[in-house]
Amino acid sequence: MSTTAITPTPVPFGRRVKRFMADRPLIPLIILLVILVVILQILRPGIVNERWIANTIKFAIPLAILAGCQTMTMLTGGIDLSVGTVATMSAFIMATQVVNQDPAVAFLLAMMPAVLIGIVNGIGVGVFRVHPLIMTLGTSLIGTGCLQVYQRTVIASGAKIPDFLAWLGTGLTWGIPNALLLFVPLAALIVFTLARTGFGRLLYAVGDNERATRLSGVQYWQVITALYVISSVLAGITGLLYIGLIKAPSLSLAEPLVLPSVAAAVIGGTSIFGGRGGYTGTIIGALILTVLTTLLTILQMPEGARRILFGLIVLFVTAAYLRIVEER
Amino acid sequence: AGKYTIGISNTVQGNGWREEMVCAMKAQALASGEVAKLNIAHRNTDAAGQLEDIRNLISAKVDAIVVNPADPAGIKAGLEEATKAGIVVVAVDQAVTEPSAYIISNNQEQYAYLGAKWLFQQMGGKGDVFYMRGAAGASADSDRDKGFKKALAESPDVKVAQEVFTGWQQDQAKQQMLSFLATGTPINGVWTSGIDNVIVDALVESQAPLVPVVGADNAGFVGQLSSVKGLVGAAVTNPGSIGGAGVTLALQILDGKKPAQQTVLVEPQLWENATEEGKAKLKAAADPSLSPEWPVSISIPDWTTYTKEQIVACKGPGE
Amino acid sequence: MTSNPLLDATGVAKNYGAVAALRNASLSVLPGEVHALMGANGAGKSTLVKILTGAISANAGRILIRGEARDIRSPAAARRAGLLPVYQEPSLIPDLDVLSNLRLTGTPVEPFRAWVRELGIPDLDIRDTARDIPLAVLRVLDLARALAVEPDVLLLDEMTAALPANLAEKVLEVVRRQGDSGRAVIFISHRFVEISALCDRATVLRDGETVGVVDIVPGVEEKIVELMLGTRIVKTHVAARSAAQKAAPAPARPRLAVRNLRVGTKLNDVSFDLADGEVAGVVALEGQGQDELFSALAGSIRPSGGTIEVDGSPAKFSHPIDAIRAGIAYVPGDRAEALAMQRSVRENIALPFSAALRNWGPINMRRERAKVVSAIERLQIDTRAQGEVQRLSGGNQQKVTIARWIAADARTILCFDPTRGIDVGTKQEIYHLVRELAGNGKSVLFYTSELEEVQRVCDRVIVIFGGRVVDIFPVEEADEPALMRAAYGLPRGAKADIGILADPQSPSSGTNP
Amino acid sequence: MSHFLRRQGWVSGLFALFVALFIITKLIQPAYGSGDFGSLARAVLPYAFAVAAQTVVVIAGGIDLSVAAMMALTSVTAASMMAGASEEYALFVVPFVLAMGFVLGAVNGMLIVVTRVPDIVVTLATLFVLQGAALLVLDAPGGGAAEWLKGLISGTVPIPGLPDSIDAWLPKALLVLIVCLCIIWIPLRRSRLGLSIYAIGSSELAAFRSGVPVKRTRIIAYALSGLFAAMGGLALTMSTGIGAPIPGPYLLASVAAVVLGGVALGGGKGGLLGPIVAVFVLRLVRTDLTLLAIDPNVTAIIEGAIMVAVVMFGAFITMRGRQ
Ligand SMILES: Nc1ncnc2c1ncn2[C@@H]1O[C@H](COP(=O)(O)OP(=O)(O)OP(=O)(O)O)[C@@H](O)[C@H]1O
Ligand SMILES: Nc1ncnc2c1ncn2[C@@H]1O[C@H](COP(=O)(O)OP(=O)(O)OP(=O)(O)O)[C@@H](O)[C@H]1O
Ligand SMILES: [Mg+2]
Ligand SMILES: [Mg+2]
Repeated sequence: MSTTAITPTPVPFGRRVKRFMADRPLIPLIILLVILVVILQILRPGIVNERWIANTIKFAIPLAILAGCQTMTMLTGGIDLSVGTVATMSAFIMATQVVNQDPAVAFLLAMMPAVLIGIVNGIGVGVFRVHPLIMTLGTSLIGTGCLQVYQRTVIASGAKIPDFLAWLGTGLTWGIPNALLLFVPLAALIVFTLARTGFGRLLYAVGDNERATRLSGVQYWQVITALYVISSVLAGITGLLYIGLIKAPSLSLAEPLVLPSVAAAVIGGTSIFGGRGGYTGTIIGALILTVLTTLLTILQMPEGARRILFGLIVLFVTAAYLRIVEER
Repeated sequence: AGKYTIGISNTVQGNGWREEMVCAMKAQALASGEVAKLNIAHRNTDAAGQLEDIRNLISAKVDAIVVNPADPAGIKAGLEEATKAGIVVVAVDQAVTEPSAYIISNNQEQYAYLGAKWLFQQMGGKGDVFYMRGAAGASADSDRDKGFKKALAESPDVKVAQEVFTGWQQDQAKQQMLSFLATGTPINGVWTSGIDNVIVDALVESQAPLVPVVGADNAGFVGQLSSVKGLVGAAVTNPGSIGGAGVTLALQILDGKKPAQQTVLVEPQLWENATEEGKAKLKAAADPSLSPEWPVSISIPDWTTYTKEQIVACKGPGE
Repeated sequence: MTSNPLLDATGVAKNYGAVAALRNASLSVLPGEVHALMGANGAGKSTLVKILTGAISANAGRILIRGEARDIRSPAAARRAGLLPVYQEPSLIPDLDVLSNLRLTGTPVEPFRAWVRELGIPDLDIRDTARDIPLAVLRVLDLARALAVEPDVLLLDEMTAALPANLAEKVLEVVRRQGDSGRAVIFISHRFVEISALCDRATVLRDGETVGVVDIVPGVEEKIVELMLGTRIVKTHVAARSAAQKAAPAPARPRLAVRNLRVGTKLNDVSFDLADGEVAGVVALEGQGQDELFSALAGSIRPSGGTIEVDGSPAKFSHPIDAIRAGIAYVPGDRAEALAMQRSVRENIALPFSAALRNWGPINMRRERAKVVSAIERLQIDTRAQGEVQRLSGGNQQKVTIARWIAADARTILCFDPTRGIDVGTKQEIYHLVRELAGNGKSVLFYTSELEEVQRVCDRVIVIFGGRVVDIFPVEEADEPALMRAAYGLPRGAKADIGILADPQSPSSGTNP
Repeated sequence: MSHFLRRQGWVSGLFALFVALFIITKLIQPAYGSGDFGSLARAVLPYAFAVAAQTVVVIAGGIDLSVAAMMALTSVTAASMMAGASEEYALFVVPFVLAMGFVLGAVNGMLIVVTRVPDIVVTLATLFVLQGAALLVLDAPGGGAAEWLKGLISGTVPIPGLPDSIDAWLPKALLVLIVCLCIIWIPLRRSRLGLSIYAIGSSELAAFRSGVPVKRTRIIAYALSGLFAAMGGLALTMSTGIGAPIPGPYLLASVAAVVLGGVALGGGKGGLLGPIVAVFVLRLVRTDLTLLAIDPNVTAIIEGAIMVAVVMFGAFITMRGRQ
């Protein structure tokens, strides 16, 4: 119990810094990224070179796009666990169809399941109000099953990675990954959509208070269906980019990216409960996770210890970030 | 036409090797003409889940069960129950501890030893090797580790520069390779646990020196061994068609022809591209029409009788 | 009085980042006293209650209970110290039934039942899930739950705001008796009638500071208003609507014609017209079907019978968007139902613009800004905390819900108790606004739980009882006793004793030293 | 009231579905008998515990992604402790492992409470940590289990006074499941603690204002989840006789069964019975698919479709009910 003078005392420096960062939530994230890179450089002097940066960006991009799907769905209070399956499907279909088909036709075929799964997800969540976690989990199971059936019909056809995708996925131009040609406009589009379009507004509003949006004339199912279709299409595009990067189609190609994509969005400051967040943070979140993976690979320690460290760092980063941003 | 019902239990789905194994089982069942129906439980699960599948197969009253065990010891109880119920049990790919079961298996320890020994020879018995294992905690991975360590002990001047678990995932392996290359640490060879073609891709893309690479006989890698200029490497066979052999063994036992021993080991072969002789083997084995994740050794002489068309069609009896 | 204060708080301050909710609040409550806590919207009343009961922690201040310094860190601790609040928002667990809610808080069941009956709800099933219980009843249950444990200090935050007159009246009776037994009540309300009928003293807050403590004596209202508002507003009561402002004679075709409307079992047969330039009041006791009426007109629920005509052509609403397209906007009574709390004032006001598919594309930020700013200015919304609507005070939040439809230029606005829990100053602004809208040719349907508002805002009053229209008055005849009678379903002209609200001029019970 | 009826209705509907499936099973395989039912019970065991673990936290308004990893860690711990040890030693191992699950679960809860990071993220992080720890305990499947422990879930219980033909339908595994769940769940459900768990799931603010110690309750909910997960881990060791450090498919299965069982993701609603019946349904579906010798690639499609269809059906009913 204390009685404090009400006169405004000068704000201490530490608080000022905190408040400064709270208003610009990207800054602490960038600082963290830099710290991780510095640690890496100390552990393996010389590793941070042009080639390493290019590699890191190449692997961070597919993760960042999938994390974009999560960011948008999380804004509405949802989650899209089917992105891994969708990306895998479009990649696999592209690689197998391009053997006998015109690339454009193969592309259309590859995007078809993405659109379909998006629509089914959207209708399930938007019309039938199935929980997004369950809905997208279910469609991803169904998608995986379909892919396995499909796979058997094309064993004999073999697979081929179209040159264009390989160029996009792995190529460098003046040391800069070509994948940025796809990613930069895409990211700009997502950021713009979220901040400056009616649709973006609705995503935030729906996630914040669905009843309020309804009373304002918003038709929930339209927003949600559009959202999940967009998310699926993005995932499909990611699959194509990813197959260009990995160059080996398999039935579980993009599956390992699903949980990290959720983690990237959360580390980037998007609330899993909806209504709060943005895409720029997510991009940095994806970079942080990619650098972290490298860091842990470089460390010579048993696999078990590495996983423990990964979990602890993800937790610590998210907690520290929340502390900084929620200081108000 | 056939008279038997055969149950199949497998616990890894969506991986080229296992898909080939299941297709080989189907093709062999069809080719033998003795099987009326296959009852396949094929999904991603653990030993407890495999116990469930095996017990379901017992409920389905199959005549024999061919199983790729999730764990040698973990499904003992289920296999014992199956034998008690008069069902012939054949384990493929890995051994099981249940004594009543028959085993026809690729020799995983030998698989690793053979490849590692050749690799260390190529490296001149010294230098640093990048050791890319499979999934931490998987029993095939720990068997292979034994073989690798044995070869390592025989070449005391070879050092492991870095040991990683790829989780048998292509993207992870590629990222690990690229990260490692970016550190600039010199290496003299790469041993991979069957995640091979992406490693060659990574070496080529990053314009790093092409060091010798040992992988498995996956179609993609076998193709690379002939086509990538300057690549020295070897593919160690690890045929998924062992599944077909398992069906054959089960049928023999059902027909009353028991093998002399409970365990039949299929020894791996090594195809390298350092010698003309090896190149010829590779050329003969290469099959660009197969999915790159499929092992090219789609049949095992003496054990399988199906044609390539049959295994590629992947159809069992009655389909 | 000689006794020491039961509760004594001094120098309480609370900051939310840059916003100071409380600067220097003090409050001293004597045993046996009903003490009013008054202040304009956003003055910090709720914040003070939350601090006193441990729901949030103060940045500074000293709290004495019976002369002893106590550090109250949680509602549970407050309960042990004998302080029991009824917050502005209901705090029963929505998914538990009433009985479980009682067990959870360790409330004895029998006294609770007795209080519930006493408070005018004879037929409560304590196996009902809280979520299924109407808001007004929930508030009463909250109160009964607090009463059942016989607290030393009862803190009631706008207890009566969401209550219909009949329940409010019971609450007032019960609260007044609490003072008699030596306990104290802190009573927050924006209704002077209640304050003068009930309270002994009042502490007035302005901008987070205690600006005065006054005894409640007849005529003290003027002084309280002056304290509450400072120099913010001229100290006059709302002038009655001038004859000049009255609506022009109704045109031949009504804007909205409702015929034999039915919704489920709640709304049985409602017919009325609403003309352009008219404000029609709706008066009803709690749960007489007014919620259903508004929801049906707003397109939120589908009517089970009857017709709605808009501008002479029949309309069927299956989603609020249909009503909005027909120019009918709905301002719900519960602000939490209308606002995206984490979004900015601007986004909340502009929300309806983005709803239609064709407006999903890029937003013209300049045009939007102009619209939003003009709406904000028109309603004088305090935008210091505009980054997130949840940081605004209740009154300002309410203004945002209306501003949205002013910006969207809706032709007909359905206002459901828009002044619930709003201070006098803001109330007047809203009255003026509504009249102004009518003057511009808009039509307004205006449900209110405060009968005196009818005189100030409406041209006509529709009284609903048991899901039917019992009467439609011109405003001249709609004095409070007449409305009250009609609301109870009594025929026009009948005499009945309907409690203290019928006669707000009766002397207040508290005589002060 | 209507809500209460709706929930019980959902559980009875599920139960009817189970009975219908059982009859279908009998039709497919007329020889399906008590022994096969015992197999079903044993297959259900680890899933049931996983689902119980998930149910507690979901009711408390959270989610636990670390359930499967917790099972793996407790399983390898038990298996490595019992490897080569005496039969009596297992008497010590079982309570030790259960306590370990409880404590680790509590740590999960504390991390959520202290860091204020959303539960889904915290448990995602602990998923990796627990997996890592499991790998440090055993880097490959192995270990052992006491014989009496394995015997605990095989065979049936002879109940005096009951004819053998009925005894045969009471597999030990089922009894173990019922006993373990009831010992914890029934007293919990009736206690103030249980109410508090529902309360914080339903509305954290309202619970806090009702005097519920929100943080403590949340920690206890996660601790109970850890305890159930440890039971699941022990069940794995009991049925396989080993411990495996790579988690099985229990995480997604638990979330699916929780939702199928009528527990709302979001908290405050539902009970334990529904999810357990849902697990039985899901396992029996798999049995039927095997008995029918359905193409294994199609089974994934069928399982996914069932999940989506049942949940959509539930959503459809609630929508109808609302109108
Ligand atoms: N959680 C919060 N974050 C930021 N500001 C807040 C928060 N809660 C309240 N405030 C601010 O504190 C001030 C006082 O709010 P409070 O709710 O106490 O007002 P009040 O007197 O109860 O008003 P009303 O009569 O409208 O209920 C307001 O300016 C409000 O914007
Ligand atoms: N986001 C917004 N915020 C505020 N006002 C807006 C917004 N968008 C449009 N308006 C205004 O609302 C009114 C109606 O908007 P609306 O977009 O329907 O315009 P419109 O004239 O019908 O244009 P169009 O037919 O080209 O879509 C216009 O006066 C416009 O200036
Ligand atoms: Mg208030
Ligand atoms: Mg307020």
